[in-house]
Amino acid sequence: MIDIERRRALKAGGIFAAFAAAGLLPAGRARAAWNKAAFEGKTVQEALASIGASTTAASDDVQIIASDIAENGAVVPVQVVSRVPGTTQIVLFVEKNPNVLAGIFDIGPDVAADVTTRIKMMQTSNVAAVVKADGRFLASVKEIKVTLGGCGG
Amino acid sequence: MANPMRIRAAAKDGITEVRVLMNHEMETGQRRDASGAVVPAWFIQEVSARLNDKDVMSAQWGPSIAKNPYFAFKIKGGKAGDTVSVTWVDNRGDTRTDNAKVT
Amino acid sequence: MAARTKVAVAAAACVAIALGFAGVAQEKDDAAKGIEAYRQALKDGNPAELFEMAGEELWLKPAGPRNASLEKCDLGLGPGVVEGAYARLPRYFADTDRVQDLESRLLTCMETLQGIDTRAHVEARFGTPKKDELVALATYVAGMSKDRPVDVAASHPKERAMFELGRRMFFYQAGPHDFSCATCHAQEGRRIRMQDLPYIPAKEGAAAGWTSWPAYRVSAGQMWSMQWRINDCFRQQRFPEPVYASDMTVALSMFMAATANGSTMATPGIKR
Amino acid sequence: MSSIGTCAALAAAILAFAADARAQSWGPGADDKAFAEMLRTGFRNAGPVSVDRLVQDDTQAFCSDPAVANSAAGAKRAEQLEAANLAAVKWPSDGRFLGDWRAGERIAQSGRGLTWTDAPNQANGGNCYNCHQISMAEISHGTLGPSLHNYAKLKGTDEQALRDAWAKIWNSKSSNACSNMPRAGHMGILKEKDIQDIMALLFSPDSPVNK
Repeated sequence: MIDIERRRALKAGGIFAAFAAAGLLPAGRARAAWNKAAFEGKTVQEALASIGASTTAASDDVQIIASDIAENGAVVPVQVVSRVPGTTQIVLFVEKNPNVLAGIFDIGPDVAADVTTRIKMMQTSNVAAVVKADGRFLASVKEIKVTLGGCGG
Repeated sequence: MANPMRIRAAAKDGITEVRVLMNHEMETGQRRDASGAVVPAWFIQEVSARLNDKDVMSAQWGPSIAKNPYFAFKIKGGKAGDTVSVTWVDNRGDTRTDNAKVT
Repeated sequence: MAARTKVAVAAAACVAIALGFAGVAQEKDDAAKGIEAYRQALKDGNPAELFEMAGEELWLKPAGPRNASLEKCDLGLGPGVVEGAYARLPRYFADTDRVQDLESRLLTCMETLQGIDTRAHVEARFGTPKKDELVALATYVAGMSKDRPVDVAASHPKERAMFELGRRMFFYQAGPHDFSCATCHAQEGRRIRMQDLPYIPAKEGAAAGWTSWPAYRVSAGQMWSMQWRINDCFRQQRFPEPVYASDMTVALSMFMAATANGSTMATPGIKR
Repeated sequence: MSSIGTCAALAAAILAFAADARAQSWGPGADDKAFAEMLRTGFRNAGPVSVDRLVQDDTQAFCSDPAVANSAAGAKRAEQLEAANLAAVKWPSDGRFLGDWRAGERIAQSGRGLTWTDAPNQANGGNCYNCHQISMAEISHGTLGPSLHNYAKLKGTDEQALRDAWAKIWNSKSSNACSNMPRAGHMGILKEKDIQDIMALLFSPDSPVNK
């Protein structure tokens, strides 16, 4: 079920080398390396600047689907759906986390602009989704409350 | 070595819905252990997915993604019998690839 | 350019915050509804599945001095029968002349089939490798009873005695806080903080507890077996620590399982 | 500590309790001897917590069998236990019932202390929000106990109201033998000052409880 050979190759040569060698990455579409500056951003604007977002505008076409309250901040389910035509990227922020950027999802032509994951939240905070489409950045914000747990807390 | 992922992929009406559970600590680097020492950051940084070896999805993650990450997305196209494969790479350079047949 | 970004995001944030402060009277209902939505969102994609996979691997892997797997382990339905076995535990086993829950029985199989001295497994703290093995195995076995009816009638005299001991234990108060299991689990429709407390002396509540463990605890990102659940209840009760797989723990499980008899297994679960 | 000595003491304590109680509601196989043996093999010392904690006092023993506690004979026994618990209440040594409500709120929020994973020097919490609604600002509250919101408005702030609340917090069994509430002062969970602070949380006009 798991391709042992491929995994060895990955471990030995690094993922990009391996895929390039195996012809798995389309030429000219080798992905950017992990955006260290953006992930180390302490504020939303710092992180946005690091992904090249100069301005953002609020949009109803960007939707954050999440419960208003999280029973536990360690695991908070969040779905982001973009109805903005030409969406190429979905970026998820948690305003009050020590590092605000949670994830960057590249939306190629073969996937829907609809991703679901689970994030950690240190405390009650705004969660922001920023969508890149045709060079524009559109945003939506939702507050999610984090409650204290039972017994010892 | 990293433990396997659980991948489910189901095709319906021309869309393949993929749901992935990954085995990973996703340690933030902010936490302290019982002795007060900082537990070093250890988290998945890059995730990519392929449908029959065609690259369809990639993502970059920070330590704010929850432990034992869950990731769901929708591929345009795909049919029963196709193969979805998912790869992650963490900040230590460890990596894991698993495959699943589309149902 | 950063300044303009800030304004836009801040403006959007203000809208969200303003909405968040809607009427205090609404707050309580909204909180309960919000938590319910949260729980629903978690159900799709339970990381417990990762532990089921790990448990199956352990079940099949030769280990111990005899280099044997657990595939011939008799969980009550005959050697090697895993499917449906958890829904019929705890039960009396003639070979050990004991009533055993799943985890106690797993220890027996590790001893008899693999030749492992399980004292270290019993002693080990939860969250350490030896206990992790047992929890993964329990998760795998319990998952193989998902959607099956609980079939624990406690009809054998030793099973009946275990049930009675468990019921008596459930009401046993001690420690600096005067807590018993009943302190939290013998009133209907109550909660601790935001967590609903099952009313264990009746079928519905016993089922809510019994049929949903082992469960993935999102708070710690840990998989907990029923033994771990019971262990941590006693910790919070300010009791001394339960001995793993002891008759006391089996008795409480028998009390819950038999009270939940006929309800449907929902293992493995996912909890806050 | 000798574990054999502890176990013997434990078994003796349990059997003594059994001799005191009648009309037990436990079926065959759960007699006192079997139950004592189950307790002996069922628990171990961990961290700062020893198996000595399994030894019950009169109140705990009485309340551990609901069939007895709820019987007609039980009602009389409950009154005796309430009187004994009330007599054991220690009143504030400086005569002050009310401390600092902000400190009280912190104690009410905390559920820490006295478990086998707590450090022995861990300050004990009051566990109050686990069971009670108190300040409306805290939405994560339990419902095992009644809401304490508007406590002073509902109960008044006269001497009797203060004494009643003090007695309830110090020793909840002083007015209800089998109350689910811990005996915070009596069992040494909270100190006198902690209880003064919690009292202020309930009674102070500045406290969010009364807003």
